[in-house]
Amino acid sequence: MSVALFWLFAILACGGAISVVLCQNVSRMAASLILCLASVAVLYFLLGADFVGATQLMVYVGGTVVLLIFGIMLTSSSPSHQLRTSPADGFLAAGIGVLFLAIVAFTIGGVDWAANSQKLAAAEPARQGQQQQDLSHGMTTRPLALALMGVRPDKPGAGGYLLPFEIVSVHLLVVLIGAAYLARTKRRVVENQ
Amino acid sequence: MQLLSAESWLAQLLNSTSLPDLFNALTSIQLGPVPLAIIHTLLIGAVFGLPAGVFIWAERKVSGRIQDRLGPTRTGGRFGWLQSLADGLKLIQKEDLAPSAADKALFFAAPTVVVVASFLAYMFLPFSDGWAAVGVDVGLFLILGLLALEVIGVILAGYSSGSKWALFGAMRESAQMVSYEIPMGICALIPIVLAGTLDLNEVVRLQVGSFADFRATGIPPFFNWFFFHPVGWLAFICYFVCATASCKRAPFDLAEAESELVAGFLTEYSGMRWSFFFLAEYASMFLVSGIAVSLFLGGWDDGFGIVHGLKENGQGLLGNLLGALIFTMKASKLVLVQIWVRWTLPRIRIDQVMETCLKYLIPIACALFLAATIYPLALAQTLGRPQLTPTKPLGDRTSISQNTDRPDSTQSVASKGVAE
Amino acid sequence: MDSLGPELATYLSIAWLLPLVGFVIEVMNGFGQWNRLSRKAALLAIACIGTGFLFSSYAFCRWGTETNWAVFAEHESHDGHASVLDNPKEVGHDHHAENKSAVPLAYSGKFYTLAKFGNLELSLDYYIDSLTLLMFCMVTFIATCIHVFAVGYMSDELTIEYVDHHAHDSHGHHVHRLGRFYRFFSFLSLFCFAMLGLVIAGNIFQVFVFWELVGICSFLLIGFYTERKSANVAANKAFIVNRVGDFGFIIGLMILWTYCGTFNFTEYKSGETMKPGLFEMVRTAEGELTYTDDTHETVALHTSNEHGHWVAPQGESTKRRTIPYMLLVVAGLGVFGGCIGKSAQFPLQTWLPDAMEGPTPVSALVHSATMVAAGVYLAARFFPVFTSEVLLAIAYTGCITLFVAATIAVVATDIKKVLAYSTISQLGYMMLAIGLGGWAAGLFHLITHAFFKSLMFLASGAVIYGCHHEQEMPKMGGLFKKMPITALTMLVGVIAIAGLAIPGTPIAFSGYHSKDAIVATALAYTQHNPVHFLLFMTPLVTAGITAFYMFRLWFYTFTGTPRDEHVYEHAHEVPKVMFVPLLVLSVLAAGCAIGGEHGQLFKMISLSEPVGLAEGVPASGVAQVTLPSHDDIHAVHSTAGVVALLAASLGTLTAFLLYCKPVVKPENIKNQFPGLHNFLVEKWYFDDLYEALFIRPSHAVARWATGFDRLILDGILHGAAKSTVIVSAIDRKFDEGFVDGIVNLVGNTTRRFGYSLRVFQTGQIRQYVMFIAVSVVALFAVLFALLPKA
Amino acid sequence: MEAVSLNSLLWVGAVLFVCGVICMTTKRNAIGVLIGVELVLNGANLNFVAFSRYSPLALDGQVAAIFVIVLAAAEAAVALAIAMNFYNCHLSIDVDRGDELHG
Repeated sequence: MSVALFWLFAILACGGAISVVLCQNVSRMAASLILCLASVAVLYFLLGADFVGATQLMVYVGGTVVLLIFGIMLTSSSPSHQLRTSPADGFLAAGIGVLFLAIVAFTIGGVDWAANSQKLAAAEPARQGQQQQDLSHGMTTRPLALALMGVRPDKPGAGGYLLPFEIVSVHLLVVLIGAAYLARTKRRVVENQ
Repeated sequence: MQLLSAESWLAQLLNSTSLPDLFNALTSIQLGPVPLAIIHTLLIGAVFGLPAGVFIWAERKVSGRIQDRLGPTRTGGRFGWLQSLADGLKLIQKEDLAPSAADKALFFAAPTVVVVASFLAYMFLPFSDGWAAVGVDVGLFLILGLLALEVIGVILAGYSSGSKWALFGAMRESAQMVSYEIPMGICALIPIVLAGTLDLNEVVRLQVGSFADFRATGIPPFFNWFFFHPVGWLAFICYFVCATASCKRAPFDLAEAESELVAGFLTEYSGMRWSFFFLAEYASMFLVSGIAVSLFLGGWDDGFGIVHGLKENGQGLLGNLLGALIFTMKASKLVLVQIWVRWTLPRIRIDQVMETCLKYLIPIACALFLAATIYPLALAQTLGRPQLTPTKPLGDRTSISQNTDRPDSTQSVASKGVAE
Repeated sequence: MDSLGPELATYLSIAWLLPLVGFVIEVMNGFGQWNRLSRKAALLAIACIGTGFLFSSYAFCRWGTETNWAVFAEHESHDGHASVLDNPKEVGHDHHAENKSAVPLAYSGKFYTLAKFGNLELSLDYYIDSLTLLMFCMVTFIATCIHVFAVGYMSDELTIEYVDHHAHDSHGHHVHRLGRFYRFFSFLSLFCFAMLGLVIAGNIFQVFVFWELVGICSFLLIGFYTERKSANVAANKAFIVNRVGDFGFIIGLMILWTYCGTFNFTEYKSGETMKPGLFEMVRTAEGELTYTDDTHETVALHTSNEHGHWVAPQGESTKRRTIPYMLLVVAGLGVFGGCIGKSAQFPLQTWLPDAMEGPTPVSALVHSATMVAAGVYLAARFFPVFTSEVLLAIAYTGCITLFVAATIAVVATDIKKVLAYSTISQLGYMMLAIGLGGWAAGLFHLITHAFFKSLMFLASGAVIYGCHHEQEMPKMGGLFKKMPITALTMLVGVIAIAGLAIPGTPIAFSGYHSKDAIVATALAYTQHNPVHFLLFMTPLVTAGITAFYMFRLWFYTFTGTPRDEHVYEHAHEVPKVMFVPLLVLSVLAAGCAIGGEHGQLFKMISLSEPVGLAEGVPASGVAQVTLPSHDDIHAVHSTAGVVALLAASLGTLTAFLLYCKPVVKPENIKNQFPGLHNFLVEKWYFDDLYEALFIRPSHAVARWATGFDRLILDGILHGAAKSTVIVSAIDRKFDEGFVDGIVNLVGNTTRRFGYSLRVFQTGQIRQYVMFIAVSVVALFAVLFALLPKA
Repeated sequence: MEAVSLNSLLWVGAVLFVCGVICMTTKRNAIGVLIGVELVLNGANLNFVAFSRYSPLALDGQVAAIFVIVLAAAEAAVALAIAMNFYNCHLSIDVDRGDELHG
């Protein structure tokens, strides 16, 4: 069943992404993005990364996309206003995208991931089976929290993420102030045309 | 997320009844995941649809009583208790209209988004011990995230209507909802901090007091509820205010004031789609009340250890049913409070709405969060124990209520982490 | 008593430096703060020089009261005449003289050390004896009078716009310029400072420095009217002619420096030891030369100190310091060459008449107290170093000068030119006296001459001023009525210079006494050296000529009928500020020499007389002349006086007959001897001679040098310049073509590259993303293509 | 979930990533470009989580994903502020008109 679910949401995610590309209307793009992101969140759940999925829902879908939609509403002259891209650009982009995809596909197909994983696993100390099971069952909240606090019960000897965590907090504060400053009300420039 | 947990939930449900034969028969069928999911959905759908009908009727009756009138009296008998059903039938029969300027796809999708988000949140609500459709580690977090999805539905509704009224209403509404999510989330985090887990079922279990303790110390078991925590009751009040606003309920419903502002983002909606929004709204009311109950008011705990005692004494099914009843009662009470508040207080202006949130509730919530964090530490420094009462501290009590699919290792990791 | 020297030096140095202070202040302020209409500059200058006179007088009095006159009185009574101060131990400029009780007659010391060269040193010294003091008083006094007179004379410079009627610009208009009142007085102050510094100098080098400074000042003042070409030429002439004399001066200095190693006149203290000055080195305490051998070719220098006497060091000949006799002669002649230039002696006398181009107060100062007196003063001061040959040369030079100048003066018509030639003539008398051994007589004449000559110059200045800058005597006449004070004071001067006196009585003006002393010296000299009889005859005849031309001047100017009505009409007496100095000076001109050789002035001078002159000097050296002793001179004194008076009277009478009561018309005589007259008018053709002898050859040489410069040196330079230009042009081609080409190539390439890259800077964010994507694709493609498969 | 291969997830991530890139290159709307960026980030994030599941990377991948999400939110906020400014200056959200600094 999980396989079916995976394919369902994988197709939804890809479809959302492709829809984003194909849509000419920004608000539809946003809606497609929501679909895509939500599907990705489900994929996270399926992968056992409950916390990341919840974060994806909370921060991305509930925060960032809302922000984007706000931006759309504040900047679009009319709901139907569309900025058409020239077909040449579109074809070029499509060509590049296909090439890109081909390269990535080539890479994905060219690497023996399982062997690599085994090599890496062999290089690392054996983990407790219970914890591995926890992680695969989505019980990631506590380990993640501990990792962010600098404790790694799942990987003895590995470093935590306390410093990045703090840096990101400060970064967020800076962004808060900076965004408020940038977006503050200013006198509008009279349009030249 | 574990899809298998649904099966285990069912297994547990069946295992904990006192009718072993029935269980054996049922478990031997070995339902596939798809039928199980369908069963779950239908069950939750019933749970999801019921409150809307009941509370819409209750609202009418309450408003009638508050306004010194009778409210619905005829439909379905004496109390007009089938009024909601009749309304629903009427709305379903209505033509599915969309304005010509509307973005049709989005216009039709918006109510669905709202309803789906609200419905999904029910999945993680523990009606009784273990009685959650999906028991996950990150329960509360996920619920809040899903509630946040509602905002998107609102915005899409307003935007896709192709109407200025709808757009303005949606903007106001979404701004309000997004803003109030912040203090609400912070307040909801306070019991989480006290409990040390995001799993709502776990949080409720931590609030269960034992009768033995009551006899030993004389402290009533319901004193374990986080509401009785020195910070908890303040956080509860703050949370409840924010939850009310987040559900677009009066007195924070200026954005969709139907009598004055043509119903805000709902302007262009009618019929079944319009009713979806209200379905979602009343479901949300019950949902946030349920969260409040779980976080602060002991959830399915009766307050005297009865449910817990029944379960421990082998009366699992009975205990769970009793717990679900108690939980529903508590949540309904809170919904009634919301209804009561709605018909009592006047609306406040949109700027006042925003001001209340940004200038008062957020700082208060932050201060409470800090207090809740520092309080046990300060107590530990002064009294030598992290709580006022001489009962067992939280960390010890969690080990009492073991769950079969919650291995000890999790707890040991937690205590290990705390020790470090 | 030992402190008297420094005390006097202090007073005199104050008198010396005050004009310098005035000069500095005037120069500093003259260009900025002082109004050109203000007399402040004059007042300051007068205050400086007047205070200087007061200090000089006080120093003189101090010296007078501190001097033990009794010693001299003894000598006087013992020897029977006042002028004899022949005790060598007292006048030997020697602090270590045997008779310690005697007052030293000369004080020397050091102001300041300028430089040291090993054992040798240059310093600012002072040398003070009676002559110095007298000169100080005389110079400051006369300068004060001239300053006061100049306030009136130069008053027309007190204006913003001065119109110079004698100067024309290129359009033929009169030159208009700013008034230069303050500048005149600042120069006067500097002039006085230089002269006083020369007088007080204690070493010959210092003398030379101030000597040159005097020359500079005379240059500035003679050329005061710089707009006039004649003034410029005269200033240049004075300066250049002086250079000729100074050349000899420098040669003399070099010889003395080389052999003696010092410039000091007398002994001086160097560190802790005393060292001999020039005078001690050359002559013994008795005033004699010491020869190292019988041939008298080498003179020993006294550098060793024994018992307070400087003697020639004994012992090894290598250690003995000597100077060849001939070099000593050359050194003396060289220094005297300087004196010739400065005092306008033959053959360098030509600059002095031309120097009349300066304002008359300048002429008065130059002719009486300062510049020309400097030459005589130096000759007198340096007397001990002069050998007999030098003295003979001096005598003959003076003799020729006095005669030549007097004859020219006879025919001169410009009132100032007459006075100028008379000055040259009188200077010739002084030089003659010094050359004849009449040291005191010469300086006596210097002092008296200073007074009456300054008087006459100021008087002539008054005449010129009264006649509105008319200097030609033929245009004057009968001015007595218009300016009686001027005429009378002038008459005093004329009588004084003519040497008239009432025979048999002591009533005589100063000029009589001094000239009498010179003629007497000359007579005595001729008696000892009959070969040189001309040295007596010439001054005697010239005395008559002097009386003639001076009275000619006076009669021509002040008596008779006015020859130019215009001049006469506008003539007027000078203002008070001008005639008061005249009166003061006339009193002194008349009476400064009262008593003649027995008077105080002569006695004072005699106190400074070099050792050994009093007894006369026996014949020595190549010249083999004998200098007469004081006794010899005294013996012929009355004879000489009578003869001289006779000659003067004759001259006066001739003048009277020719110009006052014209028995014979001067024009007739002039026409009788046109050749002679022309010869005299052309000043013996000296200027033409010099023109032919020096100036034209100089010009020719200069032209050759110019030609050489133009053709050869300039050719080389131009060739170098042209070749440089050619090389530069080639280099430029190389630079522009090759170096610039490379630079431009680099620059253009960079720019073209930049332009081509510009295309990618589209500002289109989407294209940037596209670039990145394409780049990544390309990169991966390359990686996949190149990387070996694992 | 083990039935699903790692490659499938990587494929999904690749599609998202490429779609994001195409979105960035073709959308003239600044918000559209931002959406493209979000897509790219999600594609990458999906890979992180996938590797955390299928390789010994474990929690590290999830932590990275969380950081990416948080920073993406921050980036979106700032980018949106810039877009608003851009709109204020040009009265348009067309990024092609923001080429004042073109070469």
